[in-house]
Amino acid sequence: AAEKEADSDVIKIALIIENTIDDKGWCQAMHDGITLAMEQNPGRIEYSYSEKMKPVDAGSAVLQYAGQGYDIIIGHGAQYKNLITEMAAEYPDISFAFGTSSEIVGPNVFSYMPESEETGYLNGLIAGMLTKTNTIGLIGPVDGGDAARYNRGFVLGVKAVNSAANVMVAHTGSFSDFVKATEVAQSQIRSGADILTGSSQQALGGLRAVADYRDKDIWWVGQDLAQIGIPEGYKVLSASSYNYAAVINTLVKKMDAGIVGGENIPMNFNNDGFVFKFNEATKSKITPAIEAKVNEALAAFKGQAGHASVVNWSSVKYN
Amino acid sequence: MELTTKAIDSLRIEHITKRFPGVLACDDISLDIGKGEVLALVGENGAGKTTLMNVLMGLYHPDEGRILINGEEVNFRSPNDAFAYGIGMVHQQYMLVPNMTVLENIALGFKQAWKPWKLDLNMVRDRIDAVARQYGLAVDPDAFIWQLSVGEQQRVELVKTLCLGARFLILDEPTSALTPQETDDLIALLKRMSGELSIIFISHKLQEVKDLSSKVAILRHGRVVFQGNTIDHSSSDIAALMTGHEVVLPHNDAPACTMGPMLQLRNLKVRSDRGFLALDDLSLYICKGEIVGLAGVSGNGQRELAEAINGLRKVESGQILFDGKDIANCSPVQVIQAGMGYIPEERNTEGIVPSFSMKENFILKDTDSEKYSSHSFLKNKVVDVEAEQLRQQFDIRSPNIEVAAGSLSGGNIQKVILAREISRSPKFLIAVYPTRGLDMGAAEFIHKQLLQKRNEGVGILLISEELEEITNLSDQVAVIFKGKIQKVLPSSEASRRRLGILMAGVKDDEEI
Amino acid sequence: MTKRFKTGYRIGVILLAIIITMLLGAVILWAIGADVFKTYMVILTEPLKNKIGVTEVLLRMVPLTIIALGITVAYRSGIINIGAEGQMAMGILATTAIALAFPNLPSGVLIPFAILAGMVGGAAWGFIPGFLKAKLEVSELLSTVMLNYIAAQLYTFFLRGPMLDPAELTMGSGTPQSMRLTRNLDLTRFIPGTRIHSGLFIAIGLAVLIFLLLWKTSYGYKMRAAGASERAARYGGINVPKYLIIAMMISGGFAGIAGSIEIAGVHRRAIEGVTSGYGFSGIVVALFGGLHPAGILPAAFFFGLLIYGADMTQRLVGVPANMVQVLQGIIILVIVATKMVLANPYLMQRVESKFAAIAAKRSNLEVQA
Amino acid sequence: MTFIVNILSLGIPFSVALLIASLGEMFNQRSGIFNLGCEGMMAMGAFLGMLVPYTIGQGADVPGIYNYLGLLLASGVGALLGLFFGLVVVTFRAPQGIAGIGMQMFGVGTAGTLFRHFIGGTQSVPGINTAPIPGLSKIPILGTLFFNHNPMVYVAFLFVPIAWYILFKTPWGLRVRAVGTHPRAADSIGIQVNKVRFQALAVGGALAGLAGAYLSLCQVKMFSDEIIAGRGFIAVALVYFGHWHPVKIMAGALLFALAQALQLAIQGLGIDFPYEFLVMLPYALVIVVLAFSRKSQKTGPSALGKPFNREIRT
Ligand SMILES: Nc1ncnc2c1ncn2[C@@H]1O[C@H](COP(=O)(O)OP(=O)(O)OP(=O)(O)O)[C@@H](O)[C@H]1O
Ligand SMILES: Nc1ncnc2c1ncn2[C@@H]1O[C@H](COP(=O)(O)OP(=O)(O)OP(=O)(O)O)[C@@H](O)[C@H]1O
Ligand SMILES: [Mg+2]
Ligand SMILES: [Mg+2]
Repeated sequence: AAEKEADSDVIKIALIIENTIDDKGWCQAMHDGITLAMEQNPGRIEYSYSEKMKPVDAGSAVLQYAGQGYDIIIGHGAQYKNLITEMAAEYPDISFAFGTSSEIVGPNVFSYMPESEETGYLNGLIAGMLTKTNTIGLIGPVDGGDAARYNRGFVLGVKAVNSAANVMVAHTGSFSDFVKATEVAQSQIRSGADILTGSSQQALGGLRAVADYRDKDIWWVGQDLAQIGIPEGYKVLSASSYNYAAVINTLVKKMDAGIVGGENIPMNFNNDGFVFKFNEATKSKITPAIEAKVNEALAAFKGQAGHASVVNWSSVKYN
Repeated sequence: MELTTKAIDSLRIEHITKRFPGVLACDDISLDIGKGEVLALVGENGAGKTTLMNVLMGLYHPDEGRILINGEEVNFRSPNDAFAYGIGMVHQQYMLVPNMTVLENIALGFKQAWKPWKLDLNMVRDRIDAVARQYGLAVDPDAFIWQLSVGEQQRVELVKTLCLGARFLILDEPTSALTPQETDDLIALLKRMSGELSIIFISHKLQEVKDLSSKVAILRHGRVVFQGNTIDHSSSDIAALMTGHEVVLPHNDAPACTMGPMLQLRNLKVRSDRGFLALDDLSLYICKGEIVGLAGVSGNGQRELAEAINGLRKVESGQILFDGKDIANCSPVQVIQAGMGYIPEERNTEGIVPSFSMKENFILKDTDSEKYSSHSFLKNKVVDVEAEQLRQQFDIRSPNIEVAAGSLSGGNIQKVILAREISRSPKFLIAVYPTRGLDMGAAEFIHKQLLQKRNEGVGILLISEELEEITNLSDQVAVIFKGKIQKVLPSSEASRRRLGILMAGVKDDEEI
Repeated sequence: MTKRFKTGYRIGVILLAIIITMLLGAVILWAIGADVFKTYMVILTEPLKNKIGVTEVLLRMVPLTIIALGITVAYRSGIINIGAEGQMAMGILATTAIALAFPNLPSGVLIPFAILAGMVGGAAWGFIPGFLKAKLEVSELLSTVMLNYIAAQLYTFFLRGPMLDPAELTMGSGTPQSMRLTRNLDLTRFIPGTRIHSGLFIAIGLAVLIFLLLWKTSYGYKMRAAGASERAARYGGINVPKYLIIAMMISGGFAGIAGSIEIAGVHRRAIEGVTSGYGFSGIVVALFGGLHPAGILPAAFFFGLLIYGADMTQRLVGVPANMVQVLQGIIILVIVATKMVLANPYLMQRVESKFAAIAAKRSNLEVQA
Repeated sequence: MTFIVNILSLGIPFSVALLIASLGEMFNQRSGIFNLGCEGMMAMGAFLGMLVPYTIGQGADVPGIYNYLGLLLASGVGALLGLFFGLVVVTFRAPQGIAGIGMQMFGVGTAGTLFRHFIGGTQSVPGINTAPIPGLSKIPILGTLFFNHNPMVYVAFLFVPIAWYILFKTPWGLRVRAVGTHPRAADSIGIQVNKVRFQALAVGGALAGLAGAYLSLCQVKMFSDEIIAGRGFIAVALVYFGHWHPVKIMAGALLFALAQALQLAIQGLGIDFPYEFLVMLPYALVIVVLAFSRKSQKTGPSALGKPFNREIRT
């Protein structure tokens, strides 16, 4: 206990992720968020991560981190819910966090919940207004988790501005098989889709397929800001990102304030959990009308506390 | 087109020793063969004959000793080196790729036809033609190996060896699976060839050795125990030298049986793997305490007959009355339980489970019997005791009952099968080629066992190509031809000549 | 062959194998600039340094053992089961279904019932390739690979649909997973502070069971005979197709049990990724263990160690997570090769005679001198 | 009509990676080696294939050349991996199934490790683009179907008759078939069984590497360490589907890929039906077709999986 007192202003964070820290998707977002938070709070945070953690390995990693005096252990994915719940009971002195969920599973567990339907909705508006063929492609990995929320928000966005548009939804059945995502995109483009989107790391495959139509009027709206910066960025109209740094900063603040858990940290535009950007390089494609519509929605998200009046993701059924 | 330039005037093997882990297969062997000579190499199973020949072919590298050709030491690292000197071998187990044609099999070794981007099959075809004409050995180059009978495969092996330019032939038990006719033809052919070629000839059949060879060498336990000129020694001398005791193949001279029929086959129709009628309206009956020898050229339905009776092959029509009950299309286990014993043709792949220990093989058919199991649990102690007893009773040469059956020699494998089948006290026994490839001692033993069973009242259907075996053991001889029984005659009337004619498909009455 | 030579030969081969393993891994580790020696030390010793490490290894040993036992039954019966991943998934689904349907059954009833259900689920999935091979001659290598993918999709379908955790709909985002299953299903964690659970004893019990089945009963005899030589088995009156299907069902059933136990002992709910590649590692364990329960238990422990130890390296030595696979791959390749070299008397004899020749030459020289 | 044309014209490129890898595996298996490590070799091929254009190819005068160098490197290293596998299973006679799994882990892991170290996250390359055949690609329907593909697609389908010719019409093919069916016979006639097996493994490895590079350079022009995602195992399975015959293997690869294109098209129709059942369609279809085509596998290499040594009798 004396030791802990000595370095009390350093918070040791451990992250457990199913993919890698550079997967240009779900896991990278959290990793980037933590590293950004480290820059923002110099000297305050110590950080270690474990990649490619299957459920059973995640448990071992938690045990190991717990033994090494980590202060917060984050299981980045709802699949770690049970593990975190159990371990939190086992190690009441350590804080835990997991998401996506708003469930409170213990006094020393934070949960965080990206309300990704908001980002999907914005992209949906763009797609709905921009499509010429009235056919839009949506590449889903598995219909669950963060992707399910994003995708449904997207469908709502399209429908809000263009009831005639048809959103072709297809799932690859895998979060990481971007070869299949490419195949999905190719199939959708052949069937007339001219705006496509998709979520999780497999989505890159979709973008890659779109990028092959360099001189055609076929575009991508992305779920990750990183997509704007890559060579295929010339096909990306807009993207949003999670601002996990905000989550980490919140965690740090709460810890400082002696709150060790039992709270949910939602992520939305309202609390700056999301960032949305148009791609400057392709800005010419975005008409003022589109921009206005997007800004209107964005303002609504930011202004109101309850975004549910705008997007009720669970109302969307596509299969 | 001639492939080899040098003729082999003399070949000397000096002090060859070859060890395998735990086995001294060849022990300081020296032999020599001159031009135009035929050396017969005889010896019991496992004496080291095949090993020695494999050394000669460059397949094995000897641990000690050397080989001299025309007085010069040679060092063969692979069969290619042996081919280059014009040495060719027909192996004991045929070395033919079953799903390739004859042409392709020969092309495999015929390097002149290997153009960089094309296999010149026409060149191979011409070569086959030339050899076929020169030696009168006709083969169909486009037939697949699996379509050919054993005899035909044998011929292909010979043609292959000759096509590759062999001037010095090694034949490892070439006749063990041939019909009498084929054997006679082969021996005659080899005799003709021996004028221009040297030959090493391995056989367990001393008659052939006498007929063909000019010199004979006897191997025992990897050593040459005798060498001499063939003319100077009688068959029985050689047999005695080989086994260490006088070999007398037993004769069936018990009175004919009087008990009723045990197995009656009525109008059987059965198809072969390739779909044609292998048994075509076949009828035959065998009594209790009687041996009926089924003579015939292999491929005339023998295999299908044995399999059909034992429930391993579908019967299209007809009846198999076994002790009065129809067992046609019963499952193998039903046939076994009805009291049928079966010594199959394929001893290594069918008769035993090679990777199982000897004792496990003894209970192959009886794992559910009360003797060896209770409530599905095997009685391992009983199994051990029984197995040890069988091993001694049947004189199976193996260190213990735990050795894998597949590692035994052919003769001992056959004894394992025989021991199992006989100890199950069957009511009837089907024995297919029971002594093929076995040395005289082993054959003698098996014959004795069969006769003893007969005398105990067991009916036996003995399927064989060896006429001597058939006439020695049978009460009646049936001749099978193209899926039909050509004729059944008492063994006293079954002369070699008469059987040969019947087996060739000529009707008895036509002939006279 | 002298005993001294034999021992020396064995030690030599093993040393050589260790050096080769080190070198192969070193090439990759060197390329990415990691500490080779430390990496290996972590893998092989770190897990054994404390209670948690050892129990985590044992934790992995449980599914590895059970799956490897099943694979052994199939393999011995002449069918190669690479479908354990899928069978395990189906076992998990069945167990989950039971636990969801009867949450109030007492542990003593629910646990056997749920594990039995897992076995049935896996066996049903194993029946398909067994039947396809026995009756329709479809290679099990093809069907099991394909069925793994199909099972994975079925698995998400059920976890996303009928079995989805209600909390995921109200407070989550629909991540495919079931709710926390009833505590009555929990297997006891018998060492406080660790995750090791009573499934370990089930695994050991199953190993004994498989030993008895395969080597002490007539069923096992028939299955082994069918696997060792189909023709001979048929000749011996054994209904080969029947035993092939039974073997495949046992194999699938065991994978199903492994799945059930993982759920009841470790995860407490059905989530994605539970199978963790155990289906493939199980094959390695089975073959590595000589297709015999007595060998499988230590082999499973060793592979548990390997999997867990290699996983620790990313935290302790800082090599990327993929390095786990590299090292496992190398170790498997070298070990199987080494095993064969050690088991090859022909090679040993050749080496010995080489040595003898050298020795003879030397003594000759000495004599001349 | 366009629905069908779309499916067909997509199915063809989708089949290519599987086709190339399966043809490679076919050579392995025809020679008697069961290579479950195909997946690992593909992963290495995919990584190395994109590494060349990604590193030295960037900013070069003729970047296109580097793509082809990438393909070459991928095949070359694939061949080396094949030879390494040969060392383990041919020379040391290790059981092939287990060694194959080891190889798979080694290949996938090494590709991933090196990729993480030298490149970092998922990265794309310009890659090799579709090359419509002038004139022919303009033909309605047929043009889209057959003449508007990536150059490697044409090459892959050209491999089918070439593989057939090599296997059945050249001395080397004859040797490969012989050592895979009856190695003892081949040995007795002076063929160096293990040498031929090494050669076949090199060819198979090269094709597996090429198949991987096709994915990373032609199909998605991207790499991440999970790119192969089990396609190597499917390629192995397709060899069984195709009874070790190039044309039937092609049929299997096409069937699988067309089913994939079909299920995606159906998903796009927006029918209310759980997508999981559509995703599993190609896998199920392959099993069903094989189950109903009931053919005994007589043509198969009977020595498959059995190591050969003259002296050691097994
Ligand atoms: N490859 C081998 N490995 C181990 N031992 C072998 C091998 N080949 C032969 N042997 C052993 O060498 C001895 C001689 O075998 P060989 O095959 O030469 O006998 P053979 O005289 O040809 O017998 P047969 O008349 O039955 O054909 C046998 O005892 C056998 O156990
Ligand atoms: N794997 C093996 N290891 C050791 N010895 C073997 C092995 N396989 C066979 N043998 C031995 O090799 C010898 C010759 O084998 P082979 O198969 O030629 O038997 P055989 O007696 O000639 O049988 P057959 O007469 O049926 O051909 C046998 O004595 C046998 O013990
Ligand atoms: Mg022999
Ligand atoms: Mg013999």
